[in-house]
Amino acid sequence: MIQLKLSKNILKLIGAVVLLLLPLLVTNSYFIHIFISIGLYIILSLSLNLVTGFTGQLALGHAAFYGIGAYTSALLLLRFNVSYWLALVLSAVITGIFGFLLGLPALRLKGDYLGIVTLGFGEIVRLVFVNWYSLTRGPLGLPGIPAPKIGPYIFDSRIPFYYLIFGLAAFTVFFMHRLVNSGVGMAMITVKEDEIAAESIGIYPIKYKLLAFSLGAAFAGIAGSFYASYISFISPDTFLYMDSVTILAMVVLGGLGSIPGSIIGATVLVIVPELLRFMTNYRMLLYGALMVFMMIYRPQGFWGANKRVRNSYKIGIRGVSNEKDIRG
Amino acid sequence: MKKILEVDNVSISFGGLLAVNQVSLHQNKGEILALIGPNGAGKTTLFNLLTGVYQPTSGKIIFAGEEINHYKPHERVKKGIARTFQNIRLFPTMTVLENVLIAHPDCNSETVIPAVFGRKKLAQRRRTVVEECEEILSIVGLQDKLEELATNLPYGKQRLLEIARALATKPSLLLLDEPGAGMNSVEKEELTNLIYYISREMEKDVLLIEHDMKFVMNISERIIVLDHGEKIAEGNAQEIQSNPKVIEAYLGRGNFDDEE
Amino acid sequence: MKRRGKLFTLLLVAVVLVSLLAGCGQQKEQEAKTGEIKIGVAAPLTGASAQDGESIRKGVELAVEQINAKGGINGKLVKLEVADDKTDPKEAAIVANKLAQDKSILAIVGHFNSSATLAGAPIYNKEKVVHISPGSSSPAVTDAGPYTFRVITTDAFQGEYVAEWAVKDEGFKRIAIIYENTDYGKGLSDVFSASVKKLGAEVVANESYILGETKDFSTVLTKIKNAKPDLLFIGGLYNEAALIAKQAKRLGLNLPMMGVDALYSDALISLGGQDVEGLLLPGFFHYSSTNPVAQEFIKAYREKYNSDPGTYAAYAYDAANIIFEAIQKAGEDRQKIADYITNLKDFQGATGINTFDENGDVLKEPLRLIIKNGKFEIYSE
Amino acid sequence: MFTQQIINGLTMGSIYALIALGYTMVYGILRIVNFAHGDIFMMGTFFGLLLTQKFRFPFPLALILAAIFTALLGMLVERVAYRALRLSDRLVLLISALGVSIFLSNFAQLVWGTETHPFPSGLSVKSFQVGTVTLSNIQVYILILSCLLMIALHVFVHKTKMGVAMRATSHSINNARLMGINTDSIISMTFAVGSILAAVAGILVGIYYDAVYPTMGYTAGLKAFTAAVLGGIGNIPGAMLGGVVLGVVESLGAAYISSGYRDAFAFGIMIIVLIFRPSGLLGKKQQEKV
Repeated sequence: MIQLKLSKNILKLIGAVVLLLLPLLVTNSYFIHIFISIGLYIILSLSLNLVTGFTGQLALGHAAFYGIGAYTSALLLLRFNVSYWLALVLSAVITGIFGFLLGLPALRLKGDYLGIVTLGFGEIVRLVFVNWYSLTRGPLGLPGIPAPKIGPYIFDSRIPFYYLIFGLAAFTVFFMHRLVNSGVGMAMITVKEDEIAAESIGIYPIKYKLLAFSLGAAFAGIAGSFYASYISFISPDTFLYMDSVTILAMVVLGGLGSIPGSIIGATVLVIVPELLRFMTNYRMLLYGALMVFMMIYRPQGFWGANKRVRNSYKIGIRGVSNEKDIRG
Repeated sequence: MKKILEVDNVSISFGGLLAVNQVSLHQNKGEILALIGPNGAGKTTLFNLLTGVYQPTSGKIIFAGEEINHYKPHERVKKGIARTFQNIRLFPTMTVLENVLIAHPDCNSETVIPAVFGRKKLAQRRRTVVEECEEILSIVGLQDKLEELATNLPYGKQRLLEIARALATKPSLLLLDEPGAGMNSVEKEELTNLIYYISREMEKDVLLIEHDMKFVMNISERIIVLDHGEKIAEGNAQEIQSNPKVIEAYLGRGNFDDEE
Repeated sequence: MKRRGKLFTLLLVAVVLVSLLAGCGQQKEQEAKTGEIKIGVAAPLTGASAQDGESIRKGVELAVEQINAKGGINGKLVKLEVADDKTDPKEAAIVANKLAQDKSILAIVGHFNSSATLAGAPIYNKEKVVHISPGSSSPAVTDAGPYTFRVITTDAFQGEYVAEWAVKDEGFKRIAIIYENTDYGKGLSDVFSASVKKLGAEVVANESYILGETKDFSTVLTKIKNAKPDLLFIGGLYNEAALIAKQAKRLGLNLPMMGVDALYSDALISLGGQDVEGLLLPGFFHYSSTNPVAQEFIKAYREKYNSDPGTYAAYAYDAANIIFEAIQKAGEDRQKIADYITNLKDFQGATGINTFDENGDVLKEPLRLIIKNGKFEIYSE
Repeated sequence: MFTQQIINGLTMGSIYALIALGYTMVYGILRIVNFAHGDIFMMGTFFGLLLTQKFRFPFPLALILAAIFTALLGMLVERVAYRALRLSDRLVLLISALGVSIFLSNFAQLVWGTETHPFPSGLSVKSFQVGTVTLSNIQVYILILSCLLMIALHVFVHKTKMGVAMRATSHSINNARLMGINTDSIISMTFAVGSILAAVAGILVGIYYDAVYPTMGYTAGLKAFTAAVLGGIGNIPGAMLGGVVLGVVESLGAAYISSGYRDAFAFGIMIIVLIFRPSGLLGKKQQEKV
């Protein structure tokens, strides 16, 4: 058992080293861009997974938070000249507040009704981006968003952005992993599974729904902030309903309520369309068919929640009850 | 004797139908109290009123000397009322241990920042929680099934797990909704011992709903009978068994120990 | 069962990674291949602007066919790498990276939507590769970078031009504007409305619609009808313009209409029919013009595709030919191509004479057109 | 102008209502949102176009044939993408439905191209003035035909054997099965009926705007779905009411407040209604059993 664990850790270590050295191994910036996109979507799918996969609230407007984060960050950088790092934090906070606000109707609604309300919210947010001309420049978008700086060093190529997204994604994975395996995360799962039973043991479902929406939104905001500075141009058509759907598809294809699932889902759904690129016209056709196929033959996703490491509370306690730990 | 729980003239109606009508009752400290009555008598509705799932149309519910009508369900748990459900409501994708852990106040009161970034102190606290929960599970006899998924347990064991989960919230009053339903006689025997243990050794007050008259008569110190939402009788086992109103209420609908 | 699931997942991930690495390898192979010249086309082949993307592809493919029929450039055949940006700026960034990174691609025709061009431009400029947009008319593209060019005039230019025509030459006084709420429509209508006001006419209604979301203009047209204008200016594309014209007639709104060269398409007439008769617009190429390149282009296009070319096909055709000339004259080198195009003067294309200013914007003089008897005709007062 | 805007809204609203019926019927029976319904609507329109333009069928025949083809398509979609997933998590179904939606819209693009096609119906458009209001004959046809179809649907659901079986199935699939109803074929039938309505709505839209294009299902589907939820999803009169309310609110909002926010009014009214009436205008409140 110890051997198994050891080899697992070695694998993880090798993986981390490869990922860290990747920009040195792959010089083609198209591939670096793909890896950066994967990192971005890992953050987005994990943040949605917290809301939908763990807390059980169907949300079809996640791209709106992504957009709010991007616009907040871009406007702070362009209008107020704040440092990128401050903009990153502030956009997470502000997007989190919007998540809280959207969470409020969620308290009264369930399932598909909640889904359509979040979808409507997403559309309204986009229309505000389009129509609030004095703030967002409407459909013209915001060009020339400055790149991050560390002291005198300016992020002038994809490589520093790669390390930035690597750090952000790693932080998100760490955060989500610790959170969902903590008492907070388990409480969220109880809200998903049975609200009345959750109440009967002293859990206030409303609190956890709002928490999930706020945190989910805040992380989407981080992704948005990164995107704005990375591409240096944003416009309302970057944050569409279809993008919310793509993120949801990553979560479901990967496996609801599973962190490795979201990571795999994001990776696969970024890479597959690229692999299909040579088929120009048939690409999206095949993509749609694959989605149906996947759901029929593997509805639990690549890495379903049934693979969730049991007895998660003990993970927080290193070395305790190991003799009873049958995770192996 | 000190009254731990008082129900004062409580009524609730659903769409004009009185499900509970002007019911008053109380529970004494240290007592095992049973609530019986034919199907649709309003027993579970009364539980839902006590735990705050429903709000009474009129009347007061007083727990430990305080009116609790305005408290939400989760707040009443913090006050010390815990329950089980007639139709078992465990968290099916969680393990046995997790089901109990998450009911523990030190676990479900965690907040985000310490939960994510906490180190030694958090670990220490969690260790204590796990130990306590394992202890509770050994009281109900599930100490060997910690890693089993809740849904994979046999029916009787699921009922025991629900009791363990309720105990983990550290209640002073435990409401058990048909704890013996679906159990065989051996399991019921064990259940009786468990309830005695909870009452005597753990010093918790127990209020239970049960259909099995033998079981009820055996375990409870006092019995309250509901019919059509109204309280029709109250007393010890002998008093109840000889009460003509009770006999009529049951005979009106069939057998005395008709469980369905 | 569980094991199988894990295996499945691992297998899948492995396949994906291997194919990605295979992709890496393939890329290198392509770089090594010589004997052909590669240029990229980045256009929206799916999504809201798919129809224009298709036009662009056809325009470029025609140019390639023609040059290859003449033996290619310096004896090498031209090969196209077509990429779909899905009318999505995020996708545009991916496509831009892919094309810019493939060093065998010497220059790119693209993108169409200004938002896509603006998302792609930083990447092309970082990689120092020329891209010529056949359709991004937003003023913001002006500052996109030294490697960003376009063969379409800016919205600012056309907006002012049409405003002068409408107010000074035609004498319209009460003008209603309907525009699509995109970078293109918004930019255009802003310039147009400002110029109209400067020239002393009144803007009595200024309404927007969202591209791709509605084909029902009855609400805004009712509003416009209420404002009693004497001219309707359409700041949109041909599909919507045709529907606007139709629905306006249906609401009893009989007005002269004007638009910009983006409306120049067969589809406007086939969709709008009787209801677009009399519509005035500037255009940069026309079959009856004396421009021989335009004549030849229209003829060849009809032969190849059995339909009349639209504006964007023509722009794309010109963009491709400019790139071909640059390669021919300056050599197969990205930087040399950029230098050549920067200094390009008076390139005779299907859409007129192209000269780039210091920002890579094109300068050219439009024709005045009218729709008459189901055809675009040269307009004369 | 007010009356004119109401008429504009009603025309649009009745089309939303026709499409919304498809969402609501499927939801009523299977409790799933058929996200591909908007694309089925689009396919119906293309079938109509194909039959009138390519094969030169007379219009009424083309309408009926297109409705039949669309019904078959709807049944096929149910068979392939939903049947196996009936018991799965709803999100799994949702993704499958989205997959179908992506597939169909790209399929249409491949077959019929990306361009907007005119829809030559042979009907000549006539506008006439009633007081301050301008009405076109097509608007009148749309209003009349939608009303007729909704009445027909009502009669079908309440008066025919098949309709009664449908309602029984929507109450409880298991009970219906125990009563000897072939629920699989009832579900197929529900998809067929929903698709027929969508095809008719599509062809009406095609004629009204004289335009057909592959992405037309997306917005129409979204709005119709909103209408269904607004009215109380699963509730047939609710879908009709929702469609009409949505059309009118959208039209008035765009006219009197801002045309740029047109869709925001549609979604805004829906969010507000749902917050105060969580099961929609006509939906029944469901008490969770404890």
